[in-house]
Amino acid sequence: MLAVGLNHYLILSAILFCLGLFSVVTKKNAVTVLMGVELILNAANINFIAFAKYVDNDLDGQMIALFVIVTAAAAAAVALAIVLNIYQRLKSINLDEADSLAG
Amino acid sequence: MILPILNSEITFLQFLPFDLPEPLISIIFLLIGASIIAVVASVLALVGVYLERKISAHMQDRLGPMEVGPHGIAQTFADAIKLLIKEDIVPQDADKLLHFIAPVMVFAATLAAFAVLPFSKTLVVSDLNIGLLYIIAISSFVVIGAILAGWASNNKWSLLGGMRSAAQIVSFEIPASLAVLSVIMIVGSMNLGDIVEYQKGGFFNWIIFKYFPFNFIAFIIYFIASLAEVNRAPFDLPEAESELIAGFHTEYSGMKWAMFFLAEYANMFLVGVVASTLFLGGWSSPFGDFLNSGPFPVFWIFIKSFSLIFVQIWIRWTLPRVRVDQLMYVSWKVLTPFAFVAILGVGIWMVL
Amino acid sequence: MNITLFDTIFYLLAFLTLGSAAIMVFSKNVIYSAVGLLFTFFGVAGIYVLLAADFVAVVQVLVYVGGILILLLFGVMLSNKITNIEITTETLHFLPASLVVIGIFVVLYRVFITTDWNPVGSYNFDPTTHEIGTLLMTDYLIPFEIASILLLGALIGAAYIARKD
Amino acid sequence: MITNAILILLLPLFAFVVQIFIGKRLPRQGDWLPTGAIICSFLLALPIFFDALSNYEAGHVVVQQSWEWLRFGNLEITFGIYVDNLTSIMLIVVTLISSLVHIYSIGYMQGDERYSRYFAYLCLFSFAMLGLVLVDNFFGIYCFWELVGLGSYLLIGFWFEKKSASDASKKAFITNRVGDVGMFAGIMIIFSTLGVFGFTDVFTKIADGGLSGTMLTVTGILIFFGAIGKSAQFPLHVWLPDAMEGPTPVSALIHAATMVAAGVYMVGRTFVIYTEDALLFIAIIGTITAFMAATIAIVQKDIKRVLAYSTISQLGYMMVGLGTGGYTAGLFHLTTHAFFKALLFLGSGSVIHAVHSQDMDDMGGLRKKMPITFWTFLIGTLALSGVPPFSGFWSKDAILASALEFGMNHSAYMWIFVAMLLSAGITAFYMFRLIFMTFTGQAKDQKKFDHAHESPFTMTLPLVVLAVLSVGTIWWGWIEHLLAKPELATYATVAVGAVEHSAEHGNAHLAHTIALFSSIAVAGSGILLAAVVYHWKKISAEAWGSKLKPVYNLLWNKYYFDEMYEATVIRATLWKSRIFAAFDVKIIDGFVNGIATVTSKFASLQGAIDRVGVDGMVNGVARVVGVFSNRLRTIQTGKIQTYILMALFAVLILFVLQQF
Repeated sequence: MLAVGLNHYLILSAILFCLGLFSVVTKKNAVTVLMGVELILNAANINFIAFAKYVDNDLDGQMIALFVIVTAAAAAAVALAIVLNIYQRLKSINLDEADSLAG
Repeated sequence: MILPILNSEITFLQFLPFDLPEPLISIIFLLIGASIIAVVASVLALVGVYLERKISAHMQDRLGPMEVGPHGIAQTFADAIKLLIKEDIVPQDADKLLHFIAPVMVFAATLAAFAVLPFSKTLVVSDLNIGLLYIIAISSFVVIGAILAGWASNNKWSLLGGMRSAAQIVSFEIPASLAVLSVIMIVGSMNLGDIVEYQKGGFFNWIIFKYFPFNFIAFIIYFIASLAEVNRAPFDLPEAESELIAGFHTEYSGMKWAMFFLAEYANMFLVGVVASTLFLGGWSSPFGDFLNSGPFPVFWIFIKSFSLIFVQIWIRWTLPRVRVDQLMYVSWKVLTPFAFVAILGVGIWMVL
Repeated sequence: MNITLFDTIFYLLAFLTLGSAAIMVFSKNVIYSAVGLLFTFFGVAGIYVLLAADFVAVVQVLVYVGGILILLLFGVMLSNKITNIEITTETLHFLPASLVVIGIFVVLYRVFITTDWNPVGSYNFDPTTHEIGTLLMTDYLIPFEIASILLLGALIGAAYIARKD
Repeated sequence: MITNAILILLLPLFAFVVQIFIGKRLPRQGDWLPTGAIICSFLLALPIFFDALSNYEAGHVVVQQSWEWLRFGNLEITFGIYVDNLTSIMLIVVTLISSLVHIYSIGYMQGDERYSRYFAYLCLFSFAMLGLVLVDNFFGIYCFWELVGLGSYLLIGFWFEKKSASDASKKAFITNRVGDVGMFAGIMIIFSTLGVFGFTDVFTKIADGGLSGTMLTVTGILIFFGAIGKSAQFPLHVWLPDAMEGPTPVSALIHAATMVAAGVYMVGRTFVIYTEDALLFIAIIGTITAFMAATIAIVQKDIKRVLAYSTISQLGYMMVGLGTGGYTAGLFHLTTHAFFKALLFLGSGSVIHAVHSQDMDDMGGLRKKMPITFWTFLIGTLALSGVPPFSGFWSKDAILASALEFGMNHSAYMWIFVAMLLSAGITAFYMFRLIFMTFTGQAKDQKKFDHAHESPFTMTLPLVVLAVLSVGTIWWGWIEHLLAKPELATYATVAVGAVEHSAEHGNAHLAHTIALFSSIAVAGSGILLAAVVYHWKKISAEAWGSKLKPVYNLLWNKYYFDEMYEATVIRATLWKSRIFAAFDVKIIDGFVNGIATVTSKFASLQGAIDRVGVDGMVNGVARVVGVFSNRLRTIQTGKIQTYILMALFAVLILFVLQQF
């Protein structure tokens, strides 16, 4: 166990990122996929803020994180609206059933 | 900030005969603080329950609880004990884990918000510099708790109640936060202690009287919105017994139900304290320096917030419940625009 | 063993974050995933506090827990039969996905470990709120305005898309 | 003072915004709001004016302040207010006349169905004009310049149900645009070479030699193009007479006192950037305009058109004044002309209001019916004709003196003075022709005469005020101080070289004396001739008209300018398009058709080869592709997550390749 430094945060965020990625790729349920996206965004935010603290030494990273949060909120709202729309059409939100583009 | 507390020298556990590692000491310290909050909040909630019973009784020209203790004072404690030892019934098809977590979450969130309330200059658990934002943020846990409770009960009425509750609280958070913004603008800080300091020096320094009538409007908006946020009448749709039996806590009994119940009354007290801190001078005396030291700050904050609780109870036993569409109408088309007007008015006034 | 309080809290928070994230990812029940996500958000907020970003932490709780998570829960509940307690999700190509994701993690790990980030210490724990406010109204004014327009657009767009017609 | 200046600008804007949105619902349809706003602006302008008056050394700046407005990287555009002596006079002129026109309009426009809209437009126009006067840089002046154009467009086309009115508004707008293009180009030259917009910065940089020689001349002339459009100079004057389709108070405000004066003001404001050649160009344009418009005015029958051409002519005078170096004279004439021409327009409006006709053949003998209108109109006419001691005499005399001085120094350009003198005489003639035809003699249309009456108080009050101002209150003395030529030491000395050596030659005094007497003489003779022809009827106008038929026709048709534009610009465009169309039909289509015929022959030949040889091969290829694609399509699952996974896999490979 080392004293906590920049790398700890980076690895934490890497794990979080990979978990989110895994969720995005494997889950059939659209809402779960969205949750995975949120995990990825959180991982990115951790990186931003960690770099802001340890490398950049000012608040720019935090500002970016704030904007990411705001954008994520907007994205979540629109994405859920789309999910509801899909549900109205297909009576299901499983992404593998929304495959009318299949060749 | 949490960190300064953690980093500060914690010496009062040093007298223990055995040596504890430093992190453990801090954690013990935090746990002690948390339990104090829990006890205080529970007691206050019980007092609130007692008040509700007595006030409603007197409003309806009856006596209310009279048997246990003088004037029924110990009735609520007796009820609490009854609830604690009551059998805990969980529906067969319910999601056991979430059914358990939901009331805990609601109660914990309410308690967590207590951590930043200033009861006097020094009597505050964590003097967070963004205390106000913290309270707004932490109260969203209540929403999640309500949704989960409704869903985990596996009951239509519960789920409808939970979702109604969530929609209602989320909607009313907007006017409430906007109303609070004008105070933040005036004081220039989100620290509740700073906000009280700003209003020191008597009655006329209270923010509610500043930039009249804009802050008065903001206060009214905050008060109405907070009524809705704690699901009090006339906005108690999530637990409207004529439609949804008891809303999201229909399937709860015993200890878990008591948690919801206590959380509701603790929440009432919470919004009372916040409203009086933001607009009515908090723990500072209304008479300048007169009676403003020693135990009096605590006295004043309690007087102010219990007055607001009295008004809440009074409203509950006076007004009928609104419809769902009226509820949303009030939030989005009445309170929100007026809150913007108040912010704009205060802002322009400040610039001028 | 020389663990400071700071380190302890970091490891506790990391455990909370990653554990609940794992629950979120590997749970079959969507509602459990949501609860896992809730605690992940909370843990990440704690991490932000450790990184001296108190304001961002509170905003994280406010927006993610108070907004996005509730939206997600609504999304789950509105897109299923309301009486069905078993809202589950299946997984798709589990094995290739695990391999690719683990591969990506290994690469990221290598990058993080081998790069010299040249850290220059860390600033003190002054409250950041005031400074963030100043930055929002000066250097970041244009992004701020654009973000508000984006939010407005998302609000209207979401309401329009989700409407039954 | 800065507060005053800002309030002067913002009050009309505020009134406009309120009026355009809720004017109709206000009591009295809100006419009091713009009127009150503009009167307040006038009152606020007074202190600025007196400040300028009490410190009247040249180059005195009352207010100068600017704020950053826009910033794109290094490019910073400021927006500021600059008030010097010239501005203070313009402020008074604009706000005073605008106030009077507002008051007058309350009577004149009573009962119009878009009464409140009219006041909103009027107010918008006042705002734009005040902005134009107050702003401190070229960019701002261009913005307000366009805003003034918009205001005039809205007001000229105010009665847009009338086709002539909407046509006139479009004509005004488009004609102005032609000049504006030149002005814009000029401003862009300044900005691209000097990198600044502010007047003071530009002047200083030009004085330091940042822009000089031919380029500076070209720039000056280009900027002057803007003034040609706005101030209705030859050859873009055609819009102004047509603009008389707007309500008469509008004509008074826009086409007498303010908008058309904007061009003159702009030339005055940017005076120091004009080189000798540019100034000569201005003077020549001014001379042509002045003479041409004056001659056209002789034969017009429409009372407002006479005044319109007279306005064009007087604007030409101002340009001559500026162009020949008489900075003070030109701007002095701008001030006096604003008052008496507004007076004349409002008087004619009063007449039109009474008779319900603009044709002078319907009038006559109105003196007894409308005494106030007559006397005030007479004062305005005397001022315009240059009869001492009325204000127009002083200013016109100054311009003539300046032109004569210029002629004395450059004898090749003596004709400028002669032409100016002649037009002065013509001016006196046609103005008194107007007076005699309208107010004296017998009524020509008895029905209209019986109907005629004196106008209401709100209409006569402005007339009286303007008449008082036209008499002689504007003395040469202080105006000369206020409008002293820009300090040459601080600005470009090259720019005003032409002006400078007149003083050295010592011709000034002599020129003034000659100009004084000659102008009185021509004015007198013009009046006398008018009296002979139209009052005592000793000479028949009709007889002379038919005797000089070609000349008469030329003048009656305004030198065929509209026809000329029709024949050249418009016709040329249509003609060009027709040629292109013909070219397209005959040559290109023919060519294409020919190729098509040849091609179809070849095609049938190739078709045979194709079917047998090529198709076989192509189908073979297609079949192979089909087989492969049937295998490959299984990748295309339609599941987005599969795609993401593949993409991630690719990313991973790239990462690995890069790392190891």
